[in-house]
Amino acid sequence: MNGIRLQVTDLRRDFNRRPVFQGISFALDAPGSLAVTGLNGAGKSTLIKVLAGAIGPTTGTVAYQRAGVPIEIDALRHELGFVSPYLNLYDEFSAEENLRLLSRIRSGNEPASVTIERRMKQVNLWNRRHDDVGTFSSGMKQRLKYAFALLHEPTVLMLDEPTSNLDAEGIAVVEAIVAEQKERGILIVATNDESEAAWCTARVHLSGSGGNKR
Amino acid sequence: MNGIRLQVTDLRRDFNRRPVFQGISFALDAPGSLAVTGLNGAGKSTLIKVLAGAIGPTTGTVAYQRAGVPIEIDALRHELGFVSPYLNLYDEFSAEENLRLLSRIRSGNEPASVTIERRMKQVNLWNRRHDDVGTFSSGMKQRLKYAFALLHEPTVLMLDEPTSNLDAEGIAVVEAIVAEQKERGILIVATNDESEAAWCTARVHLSGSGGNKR
Amino acid sequence: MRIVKVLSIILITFVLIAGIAIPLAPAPQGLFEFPIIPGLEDKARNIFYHVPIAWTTVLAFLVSMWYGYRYLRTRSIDDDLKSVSSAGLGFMLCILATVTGSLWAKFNWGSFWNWDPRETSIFVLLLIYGAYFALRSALASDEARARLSAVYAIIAGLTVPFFIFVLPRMVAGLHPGAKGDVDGSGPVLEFKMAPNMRVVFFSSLIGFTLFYIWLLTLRIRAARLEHHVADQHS
Amino acid sequence: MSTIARTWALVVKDARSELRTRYAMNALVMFVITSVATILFAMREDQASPELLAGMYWVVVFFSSMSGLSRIFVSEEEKGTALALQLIASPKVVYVGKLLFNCGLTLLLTLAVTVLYLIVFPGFVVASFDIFAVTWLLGSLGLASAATIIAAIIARANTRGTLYPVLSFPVLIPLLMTVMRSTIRALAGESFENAFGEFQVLFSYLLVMTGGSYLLFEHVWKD
Amino acid sequence: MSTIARTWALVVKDARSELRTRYAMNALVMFVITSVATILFAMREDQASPELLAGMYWVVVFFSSMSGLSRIFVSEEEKGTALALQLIASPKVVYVGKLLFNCGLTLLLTLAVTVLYLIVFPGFVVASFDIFAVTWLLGSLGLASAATIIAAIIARANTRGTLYPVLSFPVLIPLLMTVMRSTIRALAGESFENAFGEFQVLFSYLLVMTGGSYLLFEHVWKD
Ligand code: HEM
Ligand SMILES: Nc1ncnc2c1ncn2[C@@H]1O[C@H](COP(=O)(O)OP(=O)(O)OP(=O)(O)O)[C@@H](O)[C@H]1O
Ligand SMILES: Nc1ncnc2c1ncn2[C@@H]1O[C@H](COP(=O)(O)OP(=O)(O)OP(=O)(O)O)[C@@H](O)[C@H]1O
Ligand SMILES: [Mg+2]
Ligand SMILES: [Mg+2]
Repeated sequence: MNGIRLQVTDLRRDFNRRPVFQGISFALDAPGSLAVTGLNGAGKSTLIKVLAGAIGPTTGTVAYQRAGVPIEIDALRHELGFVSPYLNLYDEFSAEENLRLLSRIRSGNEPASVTIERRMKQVNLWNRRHDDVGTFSSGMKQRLKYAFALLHEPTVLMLDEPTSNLDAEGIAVVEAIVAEQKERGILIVATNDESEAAWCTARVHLSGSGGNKR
Repeated sequence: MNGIRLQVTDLRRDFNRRPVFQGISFALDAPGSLAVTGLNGAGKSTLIKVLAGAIGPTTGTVAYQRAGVPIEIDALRHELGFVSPYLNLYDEFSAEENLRLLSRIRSGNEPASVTIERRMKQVNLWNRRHDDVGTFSSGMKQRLKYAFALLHEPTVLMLDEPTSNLDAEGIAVVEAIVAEQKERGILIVATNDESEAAWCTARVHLSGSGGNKR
Repeated sequence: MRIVKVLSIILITFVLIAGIAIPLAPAPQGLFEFPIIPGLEDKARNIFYHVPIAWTTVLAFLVSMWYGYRYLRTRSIDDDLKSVSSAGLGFMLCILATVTGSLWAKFNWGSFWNWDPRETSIFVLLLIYGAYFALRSALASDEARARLSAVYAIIAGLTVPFFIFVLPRMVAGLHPGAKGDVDGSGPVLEFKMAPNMRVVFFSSLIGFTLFYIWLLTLRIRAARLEHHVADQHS
Repeated sequence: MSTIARTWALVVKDARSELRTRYAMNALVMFVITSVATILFAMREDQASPELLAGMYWVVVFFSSMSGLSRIFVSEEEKGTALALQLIASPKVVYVGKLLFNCGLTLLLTLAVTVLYLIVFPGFVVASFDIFAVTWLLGSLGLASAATIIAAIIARANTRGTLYPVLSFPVLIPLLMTVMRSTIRALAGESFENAFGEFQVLFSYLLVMTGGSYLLFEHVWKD
Repeated sequence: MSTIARTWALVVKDARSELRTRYAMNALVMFVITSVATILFAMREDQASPELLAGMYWVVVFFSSMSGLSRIFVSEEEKGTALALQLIASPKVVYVGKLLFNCGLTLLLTLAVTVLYLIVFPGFVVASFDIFAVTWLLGSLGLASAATIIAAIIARANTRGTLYPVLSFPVLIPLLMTVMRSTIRALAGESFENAFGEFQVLFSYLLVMTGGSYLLFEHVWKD
């Protein structure tokens, strides 16, 4: 079954020997959702990157398991979707090429064309699919990241500042995606916005020393 | 007096021989405010960059004048503040160094230390002023841009996606800035968010072909 | 345009035939014999091709530069089309001039390449064109491509006078008119040409120039159409 | 199987990115021409010795590769796409993919330089073809291997500049020295056996460099 | 007055950024050391002629410049700080500031190469110090001037690393040729007057290049 579980134990991450956060422990079962909140500089982005395995923790562990069996980091890549303003796709490729090439790197083969079409229509980029991403506006790039993150139907979806750059219609698309993901697997949202945090049932609040207050 | 006036006539900007927008004309007197709205990819950022003189229009003119006397582009730099997610400051300098160095490049001398202190406290970065901007979180960077944009008390303030990356406290700071600027000079806001657009009295809506719909 | 086309074809055909068919004679009689130029002999015929082509190359480059400059003033993308069309033709002519010159040099001066100042300058011109096209293809948006390549063409053009005026005076060369040329024979007009050779020579010059103009208009029209088509597809 | 397919997909991605509308090729070709022209230019009157030609040959390769090969990671970092790659591919896949791409690029590059040298320098006559071929192969691969890990390190390091010379210079010098010596042998027409010493050095260099990089890459790649 | 202060502030900013990251310096040092070492190695047995030494001197300078001098605009573009600079400074200030910085960097670079050459090559003896000093000054400034505008152009392009030498070499040839000739004169110990012709060329090159760039820069800098 889908029952993926994320178990975080006593997590800590330092930058320049100062902890950004420490002593973070929680467990999250699918279906389920978690909001990461805190002031600017509290460490939300750092935490979500550690959870995604993009950067390592200083101490502590992040473990994913399904029915008690741990999921290897290499297998996790097939289960994970990630969207954030600082995640960039390739400017020199068209939107569709980006999806195709990156899927091949992830899994060795391309997704079905219907899947690509469905996702690109979902984020309203189908008509611009042959244009280079470098010529996209900020909101169009953000939309494409959603298409990319959802292409392989991830069981774990992580969103950092999910609605930034998006217009009202884009936000509605994201809300639909969020609603679906919450039912289907794990959703983690790092946000500054209380209404976005309210999408989620659980919450980790990073109070720490609150970045800019230090 | 402060009576700066922005006059835009039949503005058009192309990318790859396709117009992003065309036939834009309006006038805006201080004190006054203008919202630029439209879907993702409609050309809001392009328009605001043209208004700021950072990129040239393909045809049409952007003219600033005070009491009927045109303001040269070189003089305009001293009157203009600009904040947006795609405007970057120097990662290798500390927050305070950035403000000092950039002010010197703009006007030949540094602002008074009290001015710097006031602005940095306003955006709540005073305690982090000696840290390199490269280590800042996205919200902290955005805050620093406000300090930078306001340092020389600009008569024209342009904000593209003003609250992106900011937490609730940061948004409150921005709202105070906006309220003050509207009384004092010209405020131009490009945004996807209806509530931000509502800050302004006038509005330019870019419907065009709507970027991602083309 | 029709006149240009017809005239250039007539002139070049005339030059091709006359330049190759007219026999050489030690003491030329009348219009239908060329004098023998000592040291050049039969190889002198290449002057009808090599030199006009080299001139047209320079012309094409100047035209390209001029339209680049115009683009910077008007920002009308049509000027960029003209500029790049002329540059493309110039590049082809430049290769032709180098090849004809190089072959000539092999049989006249003994090796394909000698770093004579003129050879150096045409080599530089080749490099400039190569760089120009490499730059263009490395720029993503049409406007940036037009702008930056225009600036580059002008900057590169600024160095060309050094090759034409300064370099030949400083470095001994093999071309006529170079420093240390015993006969001191200057530009091509005094280049030991009989009057009938001059007729062929100038026919060739005009012919190649018209040929260039004809091709240029063709290319510009083609480029316009291409972009028109591209516009409609998007 | 799937790992191979994924690695290959990465190579394809990089190759397509490089070849996109053929501008990378244009620039690289022009670069090689430019560097050879510069040398030609500096040595105009002299008839260069084989030692000098061999030296210059590898200097040109070294310079071109420095500007070309190091891009492979630096560009991911600059474009901010490294995060996407980290999320979708394992470090091993990334390393091997990038290495393969760099190997291909270097082989093409050295081939182009060789052809150009043969045309342009009358003194550059490959008398021992076998020595030259092996040197070309091992030298290019060794260079690619060293350049790949160095590129990865400089791309990740915060103080990119500081590490660059410190790392690449000592790492590449033994390779360059050996490869020059063996090219001189090839130009001098020595017999194949004479160059065995150099080949051994090149081969072990390649092995050590690639093996070490493979094991260490993960630490370089992940923050 | 204020314009001078502003321009100087830009130079200070770049210098401080350079001191902080040492990107250009390190790249320059590496290129210089590597190329001199390679030349040294390649010529071990030969006693190089003054012509060759003069040629190689400027080739080393040219190649080193590509990694250092082009950074000045490329780094603004890569860090995304070009927009901030566009908003606060006029194109003239930006151009002159960057030019001054590059001039300083090039003078340092050529100085370093000179010292290294004097130490390393016994055949490199500057007999006419006055010719050499003027050549050094005018040559460095001319190089910096050409490098600055080319750097501004390539900052907007995709394949910057390889494009810099490709674009700058043809533009620099008149400078390189002249500077090589006048260096040969300096090594040969000719009298100062003999090199007047070269100095004129160098001086007019510097004027033409700087003037042209100054006028055209705005088009490069502003989209
Ligand atoms: C690789 C070989 C050669 C190259 C690249 C070359 C290139 C050139 C160039 C670039 C020009 C100048 C055109 C202009 O400024 O408009 C030129 C002119 C000329 N070339 Fe050559 N050339 C070569 C060999 C020769 C040879 C072997 C001869 C005859 C012996 C020759 C005779 C001339 C003459 C007579 C002119 C016109 C000179 C003048 O306008 O003063 N060239 N060549
Ligand atoms: N450098 C460029 N080259 C080519 N096309 C561009 C470039 N910059 C923008 N465009 C195109 O111009 C259009 C408008 O872009 P712009 O960034 O102004 O949109 P926007 O209204 O700010 O959108 P968003 O709400 O997503 O920020 C888009 O269709 C985009 O593809
Ligand atoms: N690469 C880095 N080097 C040093 N310090 C860093 C680095 N990245 C982040 N930090 C520090 O870690 C803290 C948390 O940063 P992070 O980006 O995680 O904050 P955030 O909660 O996402 O803030 P925001 O709401 O502004 O996005 C900040 O104080 C920041 O200065
Ligand atoms: Mg964040
Ligand atoms: Mg925008």
